Amino acid sequence: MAVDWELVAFVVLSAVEVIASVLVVVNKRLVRAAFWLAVTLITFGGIYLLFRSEFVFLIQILVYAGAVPVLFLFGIMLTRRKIMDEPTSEET
Amino acid sequence: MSQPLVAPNLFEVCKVLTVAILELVRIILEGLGNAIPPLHDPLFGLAAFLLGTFVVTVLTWIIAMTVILLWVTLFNLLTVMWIERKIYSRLQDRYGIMISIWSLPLWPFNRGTRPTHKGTGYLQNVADGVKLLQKENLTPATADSAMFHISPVLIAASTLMIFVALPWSSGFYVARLEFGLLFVLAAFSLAPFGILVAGWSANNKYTLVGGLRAAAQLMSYGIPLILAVIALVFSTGSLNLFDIVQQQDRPLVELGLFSIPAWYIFSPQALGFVIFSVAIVAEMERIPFDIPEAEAELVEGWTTEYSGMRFGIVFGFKWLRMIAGSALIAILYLGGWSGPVFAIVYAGPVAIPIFPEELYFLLKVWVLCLIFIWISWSVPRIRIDQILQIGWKRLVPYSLLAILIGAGARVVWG
Amino acid sequence: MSADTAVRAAYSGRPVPGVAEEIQAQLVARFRDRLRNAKVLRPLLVHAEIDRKDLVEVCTYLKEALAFEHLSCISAVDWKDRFECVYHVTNWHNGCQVQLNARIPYDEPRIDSVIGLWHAADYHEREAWDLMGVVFEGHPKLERILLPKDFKFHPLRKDFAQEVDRQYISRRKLKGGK
Amino acid sequence: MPEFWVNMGPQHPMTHGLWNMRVKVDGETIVDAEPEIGYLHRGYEKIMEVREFQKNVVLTDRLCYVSSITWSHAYCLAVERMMGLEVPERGQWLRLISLELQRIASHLMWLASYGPDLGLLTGLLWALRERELFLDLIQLMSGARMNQNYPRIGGVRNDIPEKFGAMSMRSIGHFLKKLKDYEALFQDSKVFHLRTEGVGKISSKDAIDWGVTGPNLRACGVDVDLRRLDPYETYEEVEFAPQVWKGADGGDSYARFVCRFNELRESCRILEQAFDKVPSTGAYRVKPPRRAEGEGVAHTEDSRGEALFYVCGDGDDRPYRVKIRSPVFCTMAATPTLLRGNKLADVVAILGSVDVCVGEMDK
Repeated sequence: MAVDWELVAFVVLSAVEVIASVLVVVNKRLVRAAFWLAVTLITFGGIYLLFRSEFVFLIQILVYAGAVPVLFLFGIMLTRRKIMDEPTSEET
Repeated sequence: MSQPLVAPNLFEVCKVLTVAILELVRIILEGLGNAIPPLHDPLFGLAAFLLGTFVVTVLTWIIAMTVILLWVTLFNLLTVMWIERKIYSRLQDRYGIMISIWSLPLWPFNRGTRPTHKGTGYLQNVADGVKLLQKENLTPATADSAMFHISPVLIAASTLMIFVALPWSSGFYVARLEFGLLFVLAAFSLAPFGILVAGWSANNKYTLVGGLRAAAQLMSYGIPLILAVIALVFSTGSLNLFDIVQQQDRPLVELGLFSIPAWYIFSPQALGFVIFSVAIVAEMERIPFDIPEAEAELVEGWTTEYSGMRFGIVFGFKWLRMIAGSALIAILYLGGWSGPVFAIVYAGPVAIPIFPEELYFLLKVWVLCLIFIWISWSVPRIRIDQILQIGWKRLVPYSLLAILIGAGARVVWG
Repeated sequence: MSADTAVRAAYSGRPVPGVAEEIQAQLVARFRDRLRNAKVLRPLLVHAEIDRKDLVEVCTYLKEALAFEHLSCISAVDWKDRFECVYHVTNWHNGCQVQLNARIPYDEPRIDSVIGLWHAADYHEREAWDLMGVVFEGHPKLERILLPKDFKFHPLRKDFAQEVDRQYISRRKLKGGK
Repeated sequence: MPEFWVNMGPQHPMTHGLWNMRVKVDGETIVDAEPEIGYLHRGYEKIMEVREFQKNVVLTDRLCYVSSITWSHAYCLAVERMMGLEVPERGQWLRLISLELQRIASHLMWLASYGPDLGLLTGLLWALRERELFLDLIQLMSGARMNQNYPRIGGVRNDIPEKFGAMSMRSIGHFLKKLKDYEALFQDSKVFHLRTEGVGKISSKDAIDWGVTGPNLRACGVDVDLRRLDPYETYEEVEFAPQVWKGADGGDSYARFVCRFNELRESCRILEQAFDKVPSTGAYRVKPPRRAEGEGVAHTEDSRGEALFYVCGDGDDRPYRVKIRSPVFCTMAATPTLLRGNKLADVVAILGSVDVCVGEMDK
């Protein structure tokens, strides 16, 4: 019984990527959505690796892993969180 | 020139080890099978399966991974931490850590007069690790629990990923990648991701500000880092770390007994070396650039809310990043593991070098670590806006200049 | 920055002999009988008692005309029948210090704030209110500063019971003497 | 990102004690600040009303536990002025010596804590190492390293030991050599200049208006040193120069650092003269009256600024009212002015340079 490991890897990676990319859209928290976006992009890089394109894989990691924190920054800076709010008079 | 101790490579050495172990198992199984006739066939079958390609390969990989993990964490991490704690203690006019094997209660030779205060201190970090393991892992009530738990894993994984492509000698490596340099840089640049997740998920103002600082700093220093590497690639023409070391393993100038080696630091890449070193210190978050966890204003920055071994992981892996950064500088600019061969001992057919490549490489890495430690304990830390100014207004233009120099040198000397 | 350099040059850092008598004379000439008991206690220290409604006027004169720029301290004292707010104001040019005792009736502990003259009065007045219960009218934020915000008493008043440990009572007092 | 408040305290590495600096930041820039103090309020002014005059020295020692003698001395001076006592000359010289030793020890403690504020832990251990020298001298003189209970109303508690001058001069000579190391560590470091220059600026006018005193005021270029402006003890007889920032700007953290740092040298100079001039024999204490009436006020140059004691007596053997004016308490009112517009990381660089001592701030 010859298992085509590349096929298995491809299926797993694609499944993860599809689920993660759905989560990017569905998730209500912006920062979590950015996290899932990072997962999507990294699994995408994994699929490049399956196509024997190591260089594209590495560039994918290098560029997108650098780009996603920027998205994080915006996600944090543009959303209001509870700890940021002005303390009410009872809290102080 | 010099020979590696692990020859021809780690995988082959581990394979010899694996096969030896499995041969032992086979002898035992076959002996059992001969002794107990009903079990003869299944045991012989099992022995044949164990010595098949599949088991041998898998086991070899497991042993190789264990060896490299132990080498990186148990030996290098502990040693560098020990060097740091001893060195900065001496800088500050005190003895520093003391717990060593002499302090252990089970050490048989000095019972009754056990001098716990006279050791070298090598085991202090082990003791600290054991202490951290015993501590409770607290999760803040308002934290984003899943992200909070996943970020030490992300940090640890991305740091260990660096060592996949990072060779310790021409034989002691995990994988010989064609784009090894790019892989190392990609693994390096994954860290801000985990740090931001950690800072954001703890739901604490200190961690949040620390995470934002870390992201801003690591991103802006990643650019001069990569630009300096681009300048270097003009000279090397290759992204393979082995090729880069190979190119430096020749004399530049012969001076009788001695010779100046053709390291890239003695080439037009010297400017790139300075930029790369400064940027890599920022990537390691060491003291002139340690604002993400500036303990004076942000308590512990993005690691504030971690406790127990989770703190141990995010804290200890900073040293691993320092080792990785020093190793990268050593490979790219300081000739990697190349060095003069002085003597070789022959144990039968096996040649054992007295000064193997691993020793040269370790010495270079540790000396670089020492320099970083020295710097970080003798200067104050810089402010965030000044760090970004240095990064964007100084390092980026200079690294563009380094690219120009690299390209010019390529054109002139070919 | 040149203006600041000129400001700095005015400070010699050395005391001017006889300046206290001069300032006392100026104060007496300006305020006459509104200033009671004006005297020079020791070199460089002028003492005077005023009424609480004259406080801001005297202080303005001290600051504007006599260059008393530094408010050292505001101390509130509970004399059981009255309160007294003691203002120590210092002139950094010649080292002279003026001590103004402003009397306040016990049943109406109110006095005008001098925060308009010296910002330094901010914390001093908050502290005096916190510990002694003297209300400074015109202070923008008269809140508790040293004690918790929900504290109900003003502990430095003499009627705030202080448990006296036996060890701190003199032997003569235990026997019934003064 | 919206503006939000960050608590720097009460349990925070920056605070060197128990107080809370609340800063409102816009990203990293401070838009507002609000000190929150009183965590260490021990009600000293109330407790002192039930203890006899001399017994209060034990309390004033603990007002600032790194600068005990200067505080006890200010209290004793105020009480002496109320009683009309004159301290014998030898007692005055001994007081001066103890004050300057304490000032050096206190400034070294400040230097030690300013190092780690800026991420320079080495500075902490170096400064503490030299502080030991002066703590040893103080111990020789008074018998204790901390909370010495050394000044008495009417003099000092005990005489200095034999050869104390020679021993002190040896320590001071060693210390003056070590000061060069500190200069190399702090002032010669480019990063230190980056962190402190132009940070936490306050103009001389504002500083006087807010009641900032001591080295912090002298860093603004204002020549105010109460040791010379309102001389007490024998400060008139020694030559010394108050450390005033001479440059064009000033009033920033760097100027405060330099002024305080140079005061170490100046105190050594005062001590050298004091050991020459101290009379070898004579009384060092007079017996104070048991009861006193009236009011006494003394303001002295504490290591952090102007320390003022206002003591009232009603004819009893205890003070009727003691008012303590702490320089740090007054400087704290000016911290919002100092902090506004700076970066979050500058909070430590600024508050470290003004030298906060919570014990005397909260009383």
